[in-house]
Amino acid sequence: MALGRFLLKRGIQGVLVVWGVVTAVFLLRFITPGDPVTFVAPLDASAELRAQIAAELGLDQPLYVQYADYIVGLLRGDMGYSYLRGTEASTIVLARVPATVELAVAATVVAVVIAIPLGVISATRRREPADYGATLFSLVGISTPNFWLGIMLILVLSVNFGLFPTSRRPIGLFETVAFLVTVENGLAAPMDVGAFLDGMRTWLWHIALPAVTLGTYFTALITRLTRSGMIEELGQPYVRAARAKGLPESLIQYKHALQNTLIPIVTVLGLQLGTLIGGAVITEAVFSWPGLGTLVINSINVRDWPLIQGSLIVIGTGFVLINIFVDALYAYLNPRVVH
Amino acid sequence: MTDLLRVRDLSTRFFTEEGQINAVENVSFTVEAGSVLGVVGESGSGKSVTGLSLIDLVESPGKITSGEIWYNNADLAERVEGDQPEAVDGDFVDLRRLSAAERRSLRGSAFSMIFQDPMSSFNPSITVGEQIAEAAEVQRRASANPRSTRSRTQGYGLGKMLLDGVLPDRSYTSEESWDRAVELLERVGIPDPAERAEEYPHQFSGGMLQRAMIAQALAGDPDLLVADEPTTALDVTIQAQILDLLADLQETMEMSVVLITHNLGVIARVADRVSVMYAGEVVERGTLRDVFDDPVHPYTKGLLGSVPDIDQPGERLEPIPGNVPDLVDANMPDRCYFADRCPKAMTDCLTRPPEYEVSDGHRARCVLAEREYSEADAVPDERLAGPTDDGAGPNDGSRAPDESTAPDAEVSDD
Amino acid sequence: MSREDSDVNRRTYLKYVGGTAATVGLAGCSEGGGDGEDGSDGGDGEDGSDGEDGEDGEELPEPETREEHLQRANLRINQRAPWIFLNRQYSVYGIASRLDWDARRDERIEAQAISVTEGEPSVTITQSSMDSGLDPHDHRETPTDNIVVQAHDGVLGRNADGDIIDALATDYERLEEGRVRFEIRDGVTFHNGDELQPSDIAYSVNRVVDEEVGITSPQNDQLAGVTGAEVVDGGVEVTSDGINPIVFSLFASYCKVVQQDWIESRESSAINSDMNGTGPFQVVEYEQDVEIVYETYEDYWGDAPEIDELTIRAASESSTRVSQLLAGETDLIVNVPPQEVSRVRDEDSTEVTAVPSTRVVFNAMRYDVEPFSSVEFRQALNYAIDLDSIIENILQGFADATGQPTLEGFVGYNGEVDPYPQDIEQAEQLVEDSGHADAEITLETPVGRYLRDVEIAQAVASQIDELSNVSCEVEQRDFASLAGEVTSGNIEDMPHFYLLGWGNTTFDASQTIIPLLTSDGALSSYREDEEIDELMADSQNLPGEN
Amino acid sequence: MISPRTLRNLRSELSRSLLAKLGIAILAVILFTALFAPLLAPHDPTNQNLDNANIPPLGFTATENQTSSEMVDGEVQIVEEEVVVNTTTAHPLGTDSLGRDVLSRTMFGARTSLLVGLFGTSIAVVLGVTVGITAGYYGGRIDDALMRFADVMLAFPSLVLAIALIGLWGQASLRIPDPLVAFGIASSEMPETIVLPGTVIVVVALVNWVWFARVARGEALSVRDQEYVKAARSMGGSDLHVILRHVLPNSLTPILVLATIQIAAIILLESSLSFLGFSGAQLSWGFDIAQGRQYLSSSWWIATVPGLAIVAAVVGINLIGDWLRDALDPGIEGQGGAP
Repeated sequence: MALGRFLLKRGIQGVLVVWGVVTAVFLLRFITPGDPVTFVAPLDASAELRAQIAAELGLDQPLYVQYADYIVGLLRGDMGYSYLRGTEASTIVLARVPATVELAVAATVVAVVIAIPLGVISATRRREPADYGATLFSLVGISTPNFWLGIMLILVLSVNFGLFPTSRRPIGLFETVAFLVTVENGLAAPMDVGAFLDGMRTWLWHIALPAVTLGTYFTALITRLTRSGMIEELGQPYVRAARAKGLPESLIQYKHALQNTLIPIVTVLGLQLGTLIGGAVITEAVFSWPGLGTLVINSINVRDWPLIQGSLIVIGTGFVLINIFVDALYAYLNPRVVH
Repeated sequence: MTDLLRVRDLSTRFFTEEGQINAVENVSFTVEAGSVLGVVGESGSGKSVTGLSLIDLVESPGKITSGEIWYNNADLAERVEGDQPEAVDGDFVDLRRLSAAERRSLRGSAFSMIFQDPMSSFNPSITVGEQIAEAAEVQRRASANPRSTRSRTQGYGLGKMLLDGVLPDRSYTSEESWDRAVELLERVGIPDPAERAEEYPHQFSGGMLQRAMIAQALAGDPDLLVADEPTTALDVTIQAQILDLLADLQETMEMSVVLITHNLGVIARVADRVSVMYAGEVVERGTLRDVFDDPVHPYTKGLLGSVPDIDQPGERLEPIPGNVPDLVDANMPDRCYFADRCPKAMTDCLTRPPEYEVSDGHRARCVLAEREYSEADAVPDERLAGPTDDGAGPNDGSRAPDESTAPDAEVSDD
Repeated sequence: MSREDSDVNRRTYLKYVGGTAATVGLAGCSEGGGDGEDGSDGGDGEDGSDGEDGEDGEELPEPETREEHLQRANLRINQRAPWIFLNRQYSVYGIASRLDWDARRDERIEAQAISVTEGEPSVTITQSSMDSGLDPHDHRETPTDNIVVQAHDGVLGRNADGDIIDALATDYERLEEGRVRFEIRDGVTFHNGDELQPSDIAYSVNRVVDEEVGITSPQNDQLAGVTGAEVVDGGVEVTSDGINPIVFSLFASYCKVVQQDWIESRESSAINSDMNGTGPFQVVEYEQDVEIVYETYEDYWGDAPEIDELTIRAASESSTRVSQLLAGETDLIVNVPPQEVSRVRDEDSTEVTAVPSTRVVFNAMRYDVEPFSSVEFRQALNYAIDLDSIIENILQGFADATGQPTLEGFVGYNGEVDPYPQDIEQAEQLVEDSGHADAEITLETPVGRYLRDVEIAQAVASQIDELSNVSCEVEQRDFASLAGEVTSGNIEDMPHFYLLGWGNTTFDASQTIIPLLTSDGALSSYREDEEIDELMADSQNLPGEN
Repeated sequence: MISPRTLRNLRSELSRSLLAKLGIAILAVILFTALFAPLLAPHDPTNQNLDNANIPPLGFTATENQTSSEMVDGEVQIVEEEVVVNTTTAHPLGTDSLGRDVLSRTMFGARTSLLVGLFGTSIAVVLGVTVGITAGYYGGRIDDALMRFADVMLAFPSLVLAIALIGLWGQASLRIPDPLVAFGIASSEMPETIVLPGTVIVVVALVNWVWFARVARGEALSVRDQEYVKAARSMGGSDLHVILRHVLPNSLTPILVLATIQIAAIILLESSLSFLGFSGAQLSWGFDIAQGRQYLSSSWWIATVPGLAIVAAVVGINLIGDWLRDALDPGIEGQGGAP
């Protein structure tokens, strides 16, 4: 079965990638200044106290021993304990995953819903106002700093006009859906639709501004890629043949030209989605969105290595999964690869 | 034989950076119902653009600047008479006066077109069956409610496409048009059409795909099929099969065909009437016998002269010296465009020749139709070295024979 | 706001500090007479500060009490200028007008002291970060402290002005050198309903100071000098090595009491995600890194808090915190940056309260490296700085200039010592005297660690650069690596000239001077100054007033 | 490479496209300002004047309410005077929190940011294209290995890299003496050296090369199966020759498009690294935006002016990118019914 073999091969490669990421982090620890104990012990701690804390955290052993222990631990699913918090790194990191995924997907949806029609319009109406407008919008979108947009949105839309909450994520999508599908002692609890709708509204209202902030760069990039892709596709001979068949222009644009344009865009989309998992630091900070990005930055600032390693494992796995999904989607969209 | 199509003084021009290119220049011809009109000429003679102009597929920077295309369609005439009386003459309707939307509605139903390279004429990521079914679907929806062009172009937006992406890709096409597609594939002689319909273009051979393209063109049961070099990209044996298929389809479906090619052999085999095009103009037209057996225009003779005759295998071929002009309006001389390459160029040729009638239906745009050639009136070469010679074209004016691009009358795939 | 008129109320302010005799002790400030003082000391506005000349320890009378030792140490430090003394920053809070609450000096927020004049009795507090785990003995950050304190009590406590008050101990006395005794309040219950036992208190103290008990707590330096605790006929006796004069003020600020078997029956993750203390609020809901929700604990031993429900959240971006307050999504926010103050005050439903914090910001200079080894050069740098313009323009007035490591209102603060005035000629003169003319120095600063840290560093560097014979540049450093070098323990690894901030919530000079300015201080950049070492050692062996 | 036909295309495309002219104009202004900043800037960008801090740009009034606090018997009273901060023509675009002229800083900032953008992108392009083409051209195991390595790099947050590298070789800022000031053409109070954050440039390149690798690989894959490449190889053309002659030129257009987009991302990345204290440069758009971030709600212009500068630069670069692409790739345009 081609798909089975494909997934197996990519799965193994995925494990290698994640292993590569963890090993890279350990290598970097050789040269990274700053000692985690500085943040666990008080600044004026005595040398013995520092030594004790270092021993307790296992930092007194040489790095390769720590590496070996870490990998063995990993195999047992144990990501070690956060230096600063004393709790399992895995619980801290995994608690952040839903928020990150929600924001990344929301930003992508915002981008796709806005960018693709915009790209198509500016491609089909070249050198008309729509084209100039879309081009300038996408260029400004690409070069707007995230935090600037975020803070301005909060100041204007939330504080001045009170249209949106300023920040925070009171409820996750998962909990909202759970209202519908909770199973209590074996049998499905009665669906609490009211709570679900209420939860959904709160979630949507809170994710709106962060998704737009994070999605803007994304939107601009996809608009430009869609535009240049569409221009190229509309120039292909099969489009003229389709017109010869009398097909309506919108069908030609969306079903024929756009689908072929999207094939290369899907890979870029996948990669961008990947970077959003660990990369949405600034948006998460501005909107107090408990995602992986801020966790990584805060852990790096205090050299909390188990948390850094845990986050990178999750980010790496996310990357691998998205890449596999993107390649599979690429094959589905592009028959020449599979058939 | 009633006429299906009467083209009067059709001109199509391209407004590019290099200047205005007169691709088609006051072309007139008629297509009889149920007959095959061969349009022949070297590449760059404007024959493809003529084809495209017929079904209104000339894209920017090209535009049809003048001329009328009278299409014999009784109920269309009746329908159009209401709001555009001047566009109707008896059963004939001048397509140029119709709105773009109405012209588009004729594409696929009244006229359809097939192209030279089948592989690039199909969307690589959609199955062949689906693409043919699409053509059928457009017609089905059109016939379902002829009134509104809107229904035919009923919106297919992003939402629909996303839905399409999720559902199997038959959502635009109905079950019925899918069956029609399979039936068409069978009609054009493609073995086990149901399975082949599920396959993608790159899984078809060149010949098979050309058949599929023909099937697609027949989806709307058109009155006229424009075929632009349909066989050029195929090897000889397949070419013959395709020509037979075209001939057979043409009879069974009472369909007229405009066959555009540079290959005289193909014309000889299939065409009932012939139009010879040179530099955007129809220099000679008439029945196959008129043009092939009794050619008047030196260019037609030159073309025929460069075709090996099976009966006289040893005969030396006579190539036509010089090159086709580059049709840039500023460079076009105000005389017979062929004069500088014409062995029988005379002073009379220095003015634009009208179209003389040689015999009933046989016309030629050359003075020789009226008078005999006489040495006395011959025109020395340098006088003819008009603007065409120093044009930006690759030729440097010298007419060394070996340089001439003899029309490859050979039936060979290039 | 010139310095002169505020001088008066500084005296009156002194009486607020717990029990210290408002000694104006030191006999008058001597004029000049330091060795090597040849240039005219015509600083502008002679306002009696005696800090501008060199060694002059001899004339002053020997200090007797602990307080006098500390004050003398501060005077010497001012004169020898191991730092560029910058400023003490204020804690600036934004609160909803419906709230009635007084900010505390030790940056602690005790919800018990919050009352609501209108609206529901439920309050939300937004800090700049959440806790690093709920184990009361396993952290060192203010945000975590503010979360833990709501649900726990100490043996002693402090009121808003910093005075020591009883808490779980009803009475405390000093038995003999190195041993003190606490009588324990009875009828106190933990949130899980169990009675408070004296053994719990002894266990809590030992858990902090003794790494065999429970964890290696990073707070053991907070109970500096304490060696252990034991239950003795119904009370708890705490032993220290040496007289440990400030032991009571340590127990007033630190060491929360936990229940021994609740802790011992759980492993670290469980301890870090729930709380079982004796405090006025008990935990109802805790979502790590997001928020914690409390309800009032009915059978609280003290007077019940006025609000029923308390929620603590976090937003790292200061403008987001302010926006949340203005949008009514929260009632109290910490660390309102100066430039956002007017935005909060303009809104009628919100207001700003500020209080001098226990944090001082300074530029440390390594004593053992050129050109900072020369006293004159260090003094020159102090004269180069215009402290008031930094406070006015960068901190919008929310800070006080400092001339010594100990803050006003602390035990050991020397009222006689004033901050260095800006005096360019004197500075340039001193640079010449130091023999390090045309020195090129680099000020290393963390970014975003302290309020306006980079801007203060740039201002300082630019003002030093104004001197004709010194050039100074700023280099940004990531805090982790800078702190790593500063706390490395040996002087060679420490940076030469760097910006640092230091908080000391014990209201006692020793907890700043010992770690930063004595020979064996953990992160001291100024060693081998016997006089200061001696003064500090003596002060540790004299009984404090309280 | 630049055939007469391309030049003609470039000219014709330029004459026709309004946006292309706009792009060239913008970039010309920015480059001119960057080159002659010491002559053009009204003030020394590093010159602080704390007394006139936070002056708004001309045309904007800011009633700065100078808050100051008074210690009244132990209580801190906040005294707020309405101080109308009048704009001055000396500082047309206002001053920042340390009283430095925003216009001068933005002019000088152009140098650093453009150089960071330029160097960063070119290193990323060189690295990315080499890896991408090798992977795409040779395929198989090499392709997998390189692409998985790319995944590891993508998964790595730029910050971890930044800290490690800075730990390794410090800020490594390159100090280039400014010729204008050195030769006395510009006034001597202007900063003598241009400071380039060496480490940041490397970090930025290391984070961004993967995008170029992906695009180059895609192009190499599609070109590899073309007949003319097979023909070239069959004629014994060395792989390198084939790559340089056929694969590289072909992938130039998409790389160009991506480069113009990535420059924006790179300049913004420098800004976030500055915010977290990792950029050696203290005179760049990124640094000023980072500094101005905290003042967005009061002195919004500190961050907005350099932000607009970035937008202008990116718009200019991208419009020129479009112009080049449309001109170099006429295939897109001339597909219509050519004769």
